[in-house]
Amino acid sequence: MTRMNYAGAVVDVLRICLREDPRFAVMGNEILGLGPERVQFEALQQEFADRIFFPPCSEAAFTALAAGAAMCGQRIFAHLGLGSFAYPAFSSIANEIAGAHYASGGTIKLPVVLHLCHGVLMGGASQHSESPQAMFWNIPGIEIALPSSARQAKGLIRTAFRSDNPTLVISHGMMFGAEDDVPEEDYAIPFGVAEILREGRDVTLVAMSRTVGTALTAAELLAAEGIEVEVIDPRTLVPFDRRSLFDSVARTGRLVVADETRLSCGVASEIAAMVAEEGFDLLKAPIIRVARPDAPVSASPQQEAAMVPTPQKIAAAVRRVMGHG
Amino acid sequence: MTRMNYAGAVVDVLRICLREDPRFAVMGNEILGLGPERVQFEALQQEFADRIFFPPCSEAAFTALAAGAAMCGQRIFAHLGLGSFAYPAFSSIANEIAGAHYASGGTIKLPVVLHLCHGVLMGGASQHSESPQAMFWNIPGIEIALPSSARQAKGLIRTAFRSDNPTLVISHGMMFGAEDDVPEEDYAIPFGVAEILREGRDVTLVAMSRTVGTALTAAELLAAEGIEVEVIDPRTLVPFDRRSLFDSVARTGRLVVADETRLSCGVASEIAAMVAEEGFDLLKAPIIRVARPDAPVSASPQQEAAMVPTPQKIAAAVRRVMGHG
Amino acid sequence: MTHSWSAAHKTAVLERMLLIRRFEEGLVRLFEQHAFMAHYHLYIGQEATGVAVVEALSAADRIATTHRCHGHVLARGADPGRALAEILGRSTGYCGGRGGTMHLSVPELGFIATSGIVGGCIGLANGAAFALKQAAGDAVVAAFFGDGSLEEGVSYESMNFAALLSLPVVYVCENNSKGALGSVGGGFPTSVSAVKDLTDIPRCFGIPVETVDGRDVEQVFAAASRAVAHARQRKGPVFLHAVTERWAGSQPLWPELATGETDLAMAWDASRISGPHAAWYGQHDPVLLYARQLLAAGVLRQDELAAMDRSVADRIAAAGQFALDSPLPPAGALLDHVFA
Amino acid sequence: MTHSWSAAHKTAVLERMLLIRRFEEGLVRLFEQHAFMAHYHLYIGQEATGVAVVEALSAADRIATTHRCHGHVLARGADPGRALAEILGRSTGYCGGRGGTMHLSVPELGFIATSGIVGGCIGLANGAAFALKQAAGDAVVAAFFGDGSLEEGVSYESMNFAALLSLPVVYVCENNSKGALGSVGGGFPTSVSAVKDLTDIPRCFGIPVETVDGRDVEQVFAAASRAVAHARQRKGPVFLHAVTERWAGSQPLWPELATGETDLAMAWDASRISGPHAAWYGQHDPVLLYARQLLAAGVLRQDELAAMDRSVADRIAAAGQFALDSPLPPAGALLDHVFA
Ligand SMILES: Cc1ncc(C[n+]2csc(CCOP(=O)(O)OP(=O)(O)O)c2C)c(N)n1
Ligand SMILES: Cc1ncc(C[n+]2csc(CCOP(=O)(O)OP(=O)(O)O)c2C)c(N)n1
Ligand SMILES: [Mg+2]
Ligand SMILES: [Mg+2]
Repeated sequence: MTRMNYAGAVVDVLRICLREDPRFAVMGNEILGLGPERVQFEALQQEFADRIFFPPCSEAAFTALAAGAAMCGQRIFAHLGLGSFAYPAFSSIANEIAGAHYASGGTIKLPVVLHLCHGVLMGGASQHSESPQAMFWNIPGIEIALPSSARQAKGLIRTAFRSDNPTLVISHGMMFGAEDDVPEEDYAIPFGVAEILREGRDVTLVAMSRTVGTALTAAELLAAEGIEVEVIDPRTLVPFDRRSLFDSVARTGRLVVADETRLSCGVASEIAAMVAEEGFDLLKAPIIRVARPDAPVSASPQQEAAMVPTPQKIAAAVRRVMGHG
Repeated sequence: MTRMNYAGAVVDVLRICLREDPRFAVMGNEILGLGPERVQFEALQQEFADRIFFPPCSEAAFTALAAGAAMCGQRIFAHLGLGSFAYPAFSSIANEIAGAHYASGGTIKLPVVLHLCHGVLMGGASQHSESPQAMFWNIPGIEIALPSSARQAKGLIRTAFRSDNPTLVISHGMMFGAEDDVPEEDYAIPFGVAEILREGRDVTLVAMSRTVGTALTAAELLAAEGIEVEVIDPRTLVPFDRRSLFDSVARTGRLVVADETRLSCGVASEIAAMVAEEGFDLLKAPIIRVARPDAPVSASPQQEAAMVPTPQKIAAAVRRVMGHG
Repeated sequence: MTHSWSAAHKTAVLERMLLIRRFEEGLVRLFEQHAFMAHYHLYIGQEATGVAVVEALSAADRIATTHRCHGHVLARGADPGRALAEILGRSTGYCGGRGGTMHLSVPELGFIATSGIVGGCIGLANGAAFALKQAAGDAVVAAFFGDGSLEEGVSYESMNFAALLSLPVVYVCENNSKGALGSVGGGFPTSVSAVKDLTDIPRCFGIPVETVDGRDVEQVFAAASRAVAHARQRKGPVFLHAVTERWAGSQPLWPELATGETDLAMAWDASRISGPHAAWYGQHDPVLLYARQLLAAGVLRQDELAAMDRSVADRIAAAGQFALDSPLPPAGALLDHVFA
Repeated sequence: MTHSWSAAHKTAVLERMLLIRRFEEGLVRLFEQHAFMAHYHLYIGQEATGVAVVEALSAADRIATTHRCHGHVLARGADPGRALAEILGRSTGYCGGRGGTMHLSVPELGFIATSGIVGGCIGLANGAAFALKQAAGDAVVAAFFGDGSLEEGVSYESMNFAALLSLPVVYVCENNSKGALGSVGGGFPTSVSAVKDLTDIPRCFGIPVETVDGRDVEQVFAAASRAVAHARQRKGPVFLHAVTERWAGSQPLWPELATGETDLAMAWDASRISGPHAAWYGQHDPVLLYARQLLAAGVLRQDELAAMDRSVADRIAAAGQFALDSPLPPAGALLDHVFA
């Protein structure tokens, strides 16, 4: 184990992949965000100058390029930038990448790794604060991983690199500095396996990405009140570990989902709908979503801060389901 | 009342708007789809040749153009084509249109009317069968209407034309020939008001767009078995008529949502999540979603047919919730 | 880059062009019989371009194509039966029936995914070229697309990126919009561009260009060979602009056999040419043009040509029967191949 | 299109350029004081372009701009206090604090929505031009964007469409990438283009172009006046390519006052110019260049210039105080303005 920040873990795993596969290439600008950790990327730039590409500001074209290369067996880690910058590439993703394997009757493989940064940043306002993962969950054919720590980033990107499918790895733009104990050796975290970060008998609390930390803080607050929350991080949306979710709800009978995507048709909605459909009999209380309100993000700090799930909001939701049934 | 098909109703309301506002313009190719009804558009072409524009195959640019015109008070009905063709324009919609009013602190208005065709077509395969409305519901700032009949098309497009907000009107690509009794006079159907198409005490069945017809057929099947289904058509996703939905669930205690968007993070998920959150105590049974499976659409007819909600699938879901609780 | 095809090779080239023609004509009939329902696009009128460009490629080269893909796949030697089966959604089709007309693709023949999104294949082709460049060897990519693709922004982005990375890709712009009606005329939407000469677009990125008569298979082959050589020598992308007259049957939104089933006798008997499509038969139809050329040069005799046509017709008839006899993949296999 | 500015007007133009400079310098200080947190972009080095183009516009004309918008808004006469308040997210800001640095926009001065998406404003500007063309009058649109916008496909699509519709839009490409590091150098990503001369791009759509020295306010004004006249006469779009040297403070991802707070005395005292940024002070800084020109021409005296600078500094100080004293909009008003 080494103490390492999220940016370092990304560099670490990209280095492993670049060393392993001499054709593996990395493409994108500001792969480690705009914060001070961005300079950690320089280590890769030095070691693999010929396999690091800074594309033009042409998201649609370089995403398609990465996809086409994958069709010919060359894997590229393509960083699209922020969620909003994935929108100009939306056709490349939804039209070209997602369905290619299917439409070819399984004859074409497309093992591209797409990466983007999501989330409310500091002053990102309406065009630099997107969390588009729910939209991508609505597009079948792409595996989606949302690391919530440096350790997960290393292990999940490693799995993405090995997958035969297109994968989308989504980092929170404010997490690159978050430190964690990360195994030094090479390891992979399987897709479709949730991580239970805290056990608890009263309420199942699902969270991903940066919101996992928020959820754990909420769980501490609630523990002090005698409420034991079980915090589950699905780690990947596609494939989704339904089993772990349903097992937990079977134990607790209560579900709160905290997530930074927007409320309507967001990630929390899908998880709630899944349980309302297949786990209804397990439930003692309503399923509460703590999500981003259905509004663009304001550039003003108080309004911006009110967009994201906080320990207080999550705790309030948990108390609400505890008062029920 | 006149008997009129959906295409005719679209022509009718566009004519009213074009006559009313001498600056109103219509832009797009194949506005009435690829079926035989497409020729009905020629009437407009003749009367308003100077205000009908056939743009280049540049969805991003002409969507942005329509938005910019709206910012200067000129309203355009911009037809993007199929759902898949809206993807190249995704940045224009999600980045430029949705948040502009908000980011300007309410100083800029953007009354553009976007139109697209969704749904599984005949042989549309993986790139011509999209139903992207759930993704758009995840983007705040755009009103979304989904007419389920010629009458609704006329009334909802009229309201879109009068709205101060960007609106997205989504027609099912296979509905242009569907006939209905349509009032001859000018009328508007308010956004955010659901229509109850059939009353019933046992199960609330929510459906939109082309699936309304399917739901009504299912309701007939079920009535023969003694199950009385209440069929509700929200007509607009944004704003959403929560009141009518909750009132109905309060009466029936059971909810099935049938919709052609895909299961994960789809329209049905959001409606289910809403009720699992705010209407939990009303529920006697799980909420079942009858949606499009999480797969691209196959070009092969049997597989294609299996993608859409059918009366049989809906009836099976209703029976399942009836057997419960 | 000189080339000289032997007489036998010329005959084989013509036969391939004719195969495409008869395949497409047969497809219209299958559509009329409701053997499939999809919106589809025919390669009639462009046979010379596809066949010539594919002739200029090697086995290791890759190909990207669009909604108008049938001819490219057949030019590369695909089995007409499996191609028709694919269009009819049968499980014997190249993509197990899942791709259909829009996504007909034969990976074993070097095709990457076929995209029905205008402009979609250009970026994918860049990626294939990127992969080929990083790998050893001298393989190249040919990307076929219509003039309409140059209205989509991603095409410009992609040309810029290919020029920057000096990718071994040959862009083959099949400009079939000469005389096309477009939406304004109630026809298929095509070419709405302010650019007077489409080659100005690649030129502005420093990409070498060549315009050829897309109806003339030997002319296209010569130019395509130069283009492929350029890319093979790792000198970067090239843009080939092949201009054809729009075939009347592709004017409307849904294809029609406007010019009838091709009467090959028009190649040797000018008196059969008349009516509203006389100019097509006489000057624009690439199959008739090449047939006439080979007859005039003595490469082929009239009876040999007629025999070739009968054999092609038999192949297409058998292919159609094969497709119709093939099973549809079951609804239950719907979720197969969503993921690898 | 001849122009001749009076001495008073020249002085006013210089004052506006100086106002932008001091505004941006003040903004760096506010950022250093944590008065706002957003990633932001300064207009330093491009003052001549923005001021000159805006000078060429009339009140009824519309303007579209990008992430690098501060200078355009001030050039058009926006109040520095309300502009700073917007950047600081205060409710007295032009957008009530919701837009911030990326979306600073002043509809009452003719701005349409400001987009922080590269390439985003070009399509919107087309729309404004479309609306102005359909309406009576002769108003035009000026769209300001960076050279990087020409890497986004939507820009190409938009130029094509504007040319087709003959829209009254003046595209002002502010090419500040001369000498820029870009991502490869660890700096702000900018200009990754295979196009040698960016004006080749609009040219290929048949759009008239002109390249000007973006540091020279009178030269830009002359060219902008010609361009605006062209659009006003409804002759279609025009492309103005204004080239400036990249300011050292905009090289890194986050702006820095690399050249310090501008010492205006360098306009009359060359001995003050030295160090790593000597070329900037001497040849590239548009404010110093114009100040020198007006001093040399006797339009202004040294003491007048110094007095102007003090008055500008006072305005900016007051503006900063106004912004800092203004309230933040409350979290409770979060859902206001999602819909009109
Ligand atoms: C992004 C997108 N927009 C619109 C369409 C609908 N469409 C299908 S083919 C076509 C015309 C394409 O013209 P061109 O590229 O010249 O090809 P051609 O059919 O003439 O061979 C259009 C607009 C599409 N498939 N994709
Ligand atoms: C679609 C999109 N991709 C990426 C970015 C990130 N980005 C912000 S500014 C910028 C560079 C723009 O260069 P240019 O247009 O020349 O403007 P400059 O900053 O040099 O004035 C980039 C890539 C963005 N804002 N939008
Ligand atoms: Mg064409
Ligand atoms: Mg620049």
